[in-house]
Amino acid sequence: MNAPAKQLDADTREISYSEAIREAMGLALERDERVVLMGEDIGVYGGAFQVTGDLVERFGTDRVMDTPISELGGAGVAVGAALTGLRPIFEFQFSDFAALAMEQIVNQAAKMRYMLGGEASVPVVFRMPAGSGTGAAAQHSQSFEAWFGHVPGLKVVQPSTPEDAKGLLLAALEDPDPVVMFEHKLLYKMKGHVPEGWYTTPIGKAAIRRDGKDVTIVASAIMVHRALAAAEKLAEEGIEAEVIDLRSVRPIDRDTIIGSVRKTGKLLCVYEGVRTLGVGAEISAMIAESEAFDYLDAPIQRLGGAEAPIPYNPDLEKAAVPQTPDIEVAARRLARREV
Amino acid sequence: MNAPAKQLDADTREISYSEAIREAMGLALERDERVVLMGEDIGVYGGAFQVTGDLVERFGTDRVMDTPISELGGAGVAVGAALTGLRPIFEFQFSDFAALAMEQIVNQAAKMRYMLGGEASVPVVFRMPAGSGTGAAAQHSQSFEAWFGHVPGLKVVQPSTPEDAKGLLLAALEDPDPVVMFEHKLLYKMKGHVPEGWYTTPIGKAAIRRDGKDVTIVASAIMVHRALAAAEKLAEEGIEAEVIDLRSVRPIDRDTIIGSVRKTGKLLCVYEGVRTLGVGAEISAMIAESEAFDYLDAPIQRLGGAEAPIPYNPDLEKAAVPQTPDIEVAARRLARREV
Amino acid sequence: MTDDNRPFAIRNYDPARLRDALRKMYLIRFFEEGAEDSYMRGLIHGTMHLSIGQEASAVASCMGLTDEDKITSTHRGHGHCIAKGAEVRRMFAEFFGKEEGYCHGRGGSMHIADVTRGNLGANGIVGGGLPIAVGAGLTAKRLNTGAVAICFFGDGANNEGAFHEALNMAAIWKLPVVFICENNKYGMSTSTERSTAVKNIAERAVAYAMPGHTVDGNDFSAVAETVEAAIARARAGEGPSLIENLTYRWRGHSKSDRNRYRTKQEIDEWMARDPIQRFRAELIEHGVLDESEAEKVIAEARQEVEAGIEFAKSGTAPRISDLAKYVYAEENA
Amino acid sequence: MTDDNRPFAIRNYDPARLRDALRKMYLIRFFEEGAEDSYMRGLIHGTMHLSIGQEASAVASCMGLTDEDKITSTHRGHGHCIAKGAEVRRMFAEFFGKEEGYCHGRGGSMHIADVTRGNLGANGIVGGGLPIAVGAGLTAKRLNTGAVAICFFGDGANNEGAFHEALNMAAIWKLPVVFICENNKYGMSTSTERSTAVKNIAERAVAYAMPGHTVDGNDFSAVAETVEAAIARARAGEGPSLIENLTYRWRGHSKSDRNRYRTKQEIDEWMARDPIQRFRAELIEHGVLDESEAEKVIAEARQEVEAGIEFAKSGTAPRISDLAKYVYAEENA
Ligand SMILES: Cc1ncc(C[n+]2csc(CCOP(=O)(O)OP(=O)(O)O)c2C)c(N)n1
Ligand SMILES: Cc1ncc(C[n+]2csc(CCOP(=O)(O)OP(=O)(O)O)c2C)c(N)n1
Ligand SMILES: [Mg+2]
Ligand SMILES: [Mg+2]
Repeated sequence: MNAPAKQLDADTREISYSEAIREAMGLALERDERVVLMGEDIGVYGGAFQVTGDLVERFGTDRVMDTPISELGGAGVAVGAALTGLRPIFEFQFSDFAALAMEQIVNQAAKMRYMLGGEASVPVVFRMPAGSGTGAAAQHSQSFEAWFGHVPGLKVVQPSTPEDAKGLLLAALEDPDPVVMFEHKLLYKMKGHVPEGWYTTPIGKAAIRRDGKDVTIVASAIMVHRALAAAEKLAEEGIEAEVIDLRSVRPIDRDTIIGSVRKTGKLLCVYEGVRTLGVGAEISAMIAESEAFDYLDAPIQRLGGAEAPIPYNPDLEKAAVPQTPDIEVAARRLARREV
Repeated sequence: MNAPAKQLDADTREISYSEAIREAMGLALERDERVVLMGEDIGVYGGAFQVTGDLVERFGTDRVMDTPISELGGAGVAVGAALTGLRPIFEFQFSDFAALAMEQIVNQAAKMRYMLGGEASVPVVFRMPAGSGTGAAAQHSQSFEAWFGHVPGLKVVQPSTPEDAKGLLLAALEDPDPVVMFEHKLLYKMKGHVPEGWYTTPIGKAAIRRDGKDVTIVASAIMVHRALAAAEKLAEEGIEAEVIDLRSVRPIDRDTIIGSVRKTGKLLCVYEGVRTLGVGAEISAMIAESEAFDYLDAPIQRLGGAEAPIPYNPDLEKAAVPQTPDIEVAARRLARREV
Repeated sequence: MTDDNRPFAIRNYDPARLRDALRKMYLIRFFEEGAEDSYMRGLIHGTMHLSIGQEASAVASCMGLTDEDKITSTHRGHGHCIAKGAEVRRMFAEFFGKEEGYCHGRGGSMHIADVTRGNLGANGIVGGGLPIAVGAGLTAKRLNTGAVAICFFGDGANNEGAFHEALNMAAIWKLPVVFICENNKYGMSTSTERSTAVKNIAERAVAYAMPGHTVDGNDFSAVAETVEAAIARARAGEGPSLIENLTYRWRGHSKSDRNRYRTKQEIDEWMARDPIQRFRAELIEHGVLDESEAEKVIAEARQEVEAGIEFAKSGTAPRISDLAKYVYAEENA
Repeated sequence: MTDDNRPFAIRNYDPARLRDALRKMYLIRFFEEGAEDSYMRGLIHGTMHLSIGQEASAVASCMGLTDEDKITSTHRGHGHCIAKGAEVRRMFAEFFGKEEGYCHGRGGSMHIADVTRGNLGANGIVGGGLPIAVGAGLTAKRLNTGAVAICFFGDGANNEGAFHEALNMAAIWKLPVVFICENNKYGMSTSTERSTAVKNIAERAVAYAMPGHTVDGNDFSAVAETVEAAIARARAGEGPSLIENLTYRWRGHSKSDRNRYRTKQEIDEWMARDPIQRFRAELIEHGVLDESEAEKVIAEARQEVEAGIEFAKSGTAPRISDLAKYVYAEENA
């Protein structure tokens, strides 16, 4: 993967995940006239989650375009624009609505370079606010990253910190191929240190967020934070969990995960998407067929979303996806080989 | 799962996979006036793959309805009809075009019962001609079963024989919930013994197609036949492969697979969909976290589709999905613990 | 009756039905105010989309329907639900996430439904209900039930591909569907002038060779008359119609709206055209009821809403162990 | 020139261009006959959709385009590809699955493209090219390139939601796009009477407040005149148009068609309206060329097709180890 190295000398400040994304888009709009933002209510409304915010005031409605409520067509316009020279960033208001645009993302954007034998390039970025926890029920709370991770031709990233949100979005923009970025709605307000200026976070590299020797927890998006909280609890009992932030669903950073499992011998995958055929299935399978298999001294475990649509009732909603105590219990049992 | 038992006393004849599906639809149209078939060119044309054939002549255009080329709307009409009392069977001309209808299948049909707290039922069947091998290139050759397998509220079946094609379609029709049936295009002309009359094949049960003690091969759709051919070759060398026909992607028949792995200690998953996040990922993960883990004496192996769109060139196309020799090689290496 | 100059509703409905229509309009208003208030107090979570200001469109459109007829509704669907005969207490219970709710607490505002009364449900997907309504029309036609389906959708939804596909199919198959676009000028923040190539959504009926009508959606009689005619047409086997009710939502799009896309003046102008006041005045003018009877209707509606909130508060929380109940029929029990 | 009664093409294009247009029409015809023949001989696999009978629509529509202008094409896209300037030998090489093909053997008939000449590609998804063309129009407008995009699609595609969404967006943003519906009466087996609520697809232009024109798609001049005007309009910043070229495919839908939905009589009638013969006669009538010159054009075209097949036969098969090449830019090399 062709992502440039991260510049480490930049100044950092504390800003939120959504501000970090906005900052990345602002830098891109400033630097490259080919960059346009498209999406529903990203202009004067500032985006359903206020991610685009004031960008329309800074760059005008020609660069920050409110689309009609036409997800398939809108995504397709972005694909056609990318194919012919623009660098569109297309925001789905909720990732659930990408179900309307799978044809353009999967049948067109992902395959265009290949079908045309390398003669075309579709440098488009699709931004996907995803995940549950907002009380918005079954059609506004899904986590579809596994669908896109199954599609060759796409890259799929899932930042868990403001720094990565900015760095991965800029990497996505520099990438000549279509990139789908999953943003967790509950992370938008989370603050963190973010370097100033233009930098990129390489697509396809996981990050070790916490070192540990007893059990490896691979988590994505908001689950990284829940895993870290669980790890703190476990540390009190002397169990040291290594927490890996997946960051990229396609490609998956095999080496980092294998390296960790070699050390710990135990793997727990934590993800919000539906458990069956979710991201953890791939991680588990990847490790089970790798050289790390010999180092495993307990069955690989998965904690994923329930086999149910996301319910409206808040207690049910919480129960439908892994929470910190669930991770704690699962990691403890695994570390103690009670599985 | 609530599927009635199979009737074994029926007479059987040799008919093709597509004839078996047509027979099932004909029986359903005869027996239940609520059954309607919908799809593009399923009437006078007989369907792109001649599956509906002469049904329009027998049942008329009110029961066998040509839809406009409107996959999203067409699927949605089927959902609305199912919700209000019909029993529609909706044919996508190619499963690739279901990418246009994910919203109705996944956001509506799959979730309706749940979102409405059990007060609604959407007994619709979506038929999906899928798979590569016809020279139709990237947009007409995909295997999306993993996408649907990831969606609670759906059931997903994938018959590999004429008998199951008929039995699973009738089971799908009797099911009060939405069922997605993947039909492999290369199987349509395959002949096999098919019982007469109405019978159902239970949804959610795998079938052991060949007994063996050395290695378990779980395969789906056309891969079942390739796996059986590979197993014959291996038998010549004294390697006895057990071949399991997955049949149902959601739910997956955990018990049958675990039972076999306990016996053989080795598991190879063979599927046509893209390897990453394909059906084999789930099977592998399911076994790796199950009690069968302790019986594994080699890493679980997967053979899936290449990480590329399906190419047009026929030799590349063949290379893009597992073929009999690939299965043979992989199973042999696994049986000999060379992995 | 042809030279009777009184409004359509007065001419066509008996006083009891007119009174009930007024009651339903108040019920919608008070229900939504009650829901809003409960939300502010933290009793309801998530989000909701209020239809305050659009009550005539919902109630008048449903005047010609029986429980056998179906409607599909939208994210802004409380009004449709009440118009189609739902009990507000079970709606509140739903909003409070309780088992007594219409969806047993699994759906909330965006999926409120009452299938037994023919309301197939609100929908979180803009345009999601359009093909579903066509499917309901198909069932009616195939099984000869004589039912019609009314499909509510917003001006924003008219730019979804589903709109095009649904209207075309309803037209070619002559299905008994009435498409009702509640044009409140905005899809979220985006005005129809910015989103839609035509001025009036009803102009698009031409593309489906069906009748198209633009009506004052705050005029109960105008809506009832136009929709009743379309229903009659549908029941007679003559196919679908597209009706556009021009109306306005007084509140923001949802709970997160900072209202930066409309002027106070515009909002005030529309608030002055309150459809409930107007209908009430009409009823009084034509002697259907008097001030004190109107006050009684109001009091009844208020009381029903208050009782509904109490009912919801004391409802049963779903058991966590029932998380996967209702995913499949097997798990319904 | 206003009282010049000669057909538009004769008036507006010099003889060299007219001759080239005729050459391209023959080239399409012979290319497709050659491809069909190669398919029958087992040299080409998969399926293909022949546009024989529709050549005027492809060539006349592209008369006003430069290499900077874009087109999006369809599954029935060989004609568009040749009209936009592609070499038939590289097209054959593609159909034969060879590295010398436009897509290096990865795409085949359904993805034939020539991006350097502005052909963004055929498309296996009906309606798939519609929003993509709008995207090309957006690029032209944003980067002020002066280019236009022509979007070819079939009558069947007009019922896809993508049609609706694409035309609406092109209209509201006044993008330089010309939508050309090649109405050959059928989408596969389904006639427009059975699939489409309006008689002529161009009637749907009203729903997007854009001009709509239905023209005889087998009349080169009529098509060229209408499309040139739409292109001029688009270049002038006045926005998109919808043009419907009425035409007919002589062959079945694809290789699997048993032709049970059309009568022999209908096919014969349309074969009598051969657009190539008609254009050729027009050129001769107006003295642009004579019979022997026309025969020379034919001979040239035939020769090019034969040479193309030979070129394709001797092309290079892709290496199996290159299976994943071209999935990502990193693997392009
Ligand atoms: C497919 C889809 N796209 C976007 C949204 C987000 N969204 C919810 S309501 C809404 C505006 C809808 O406008 P309109 O149809 O006019 O209905 P109104 O809210 O005005 O009643 C939007 C964009 C959604 N729920 N579904
Ligand atoms: C989304 C989608 N649906 C269905 C098909 C199958 N299909 C290919 S061509 C075709 C008919 C298209 O008709 P039309 O647009 O009129 O083009 P024509 O073939 O007549 O040139 C169909 C149904 C497809 N390729 N894509
Ligand atoms: Mg609106
Ligand atoms: Mg056609």
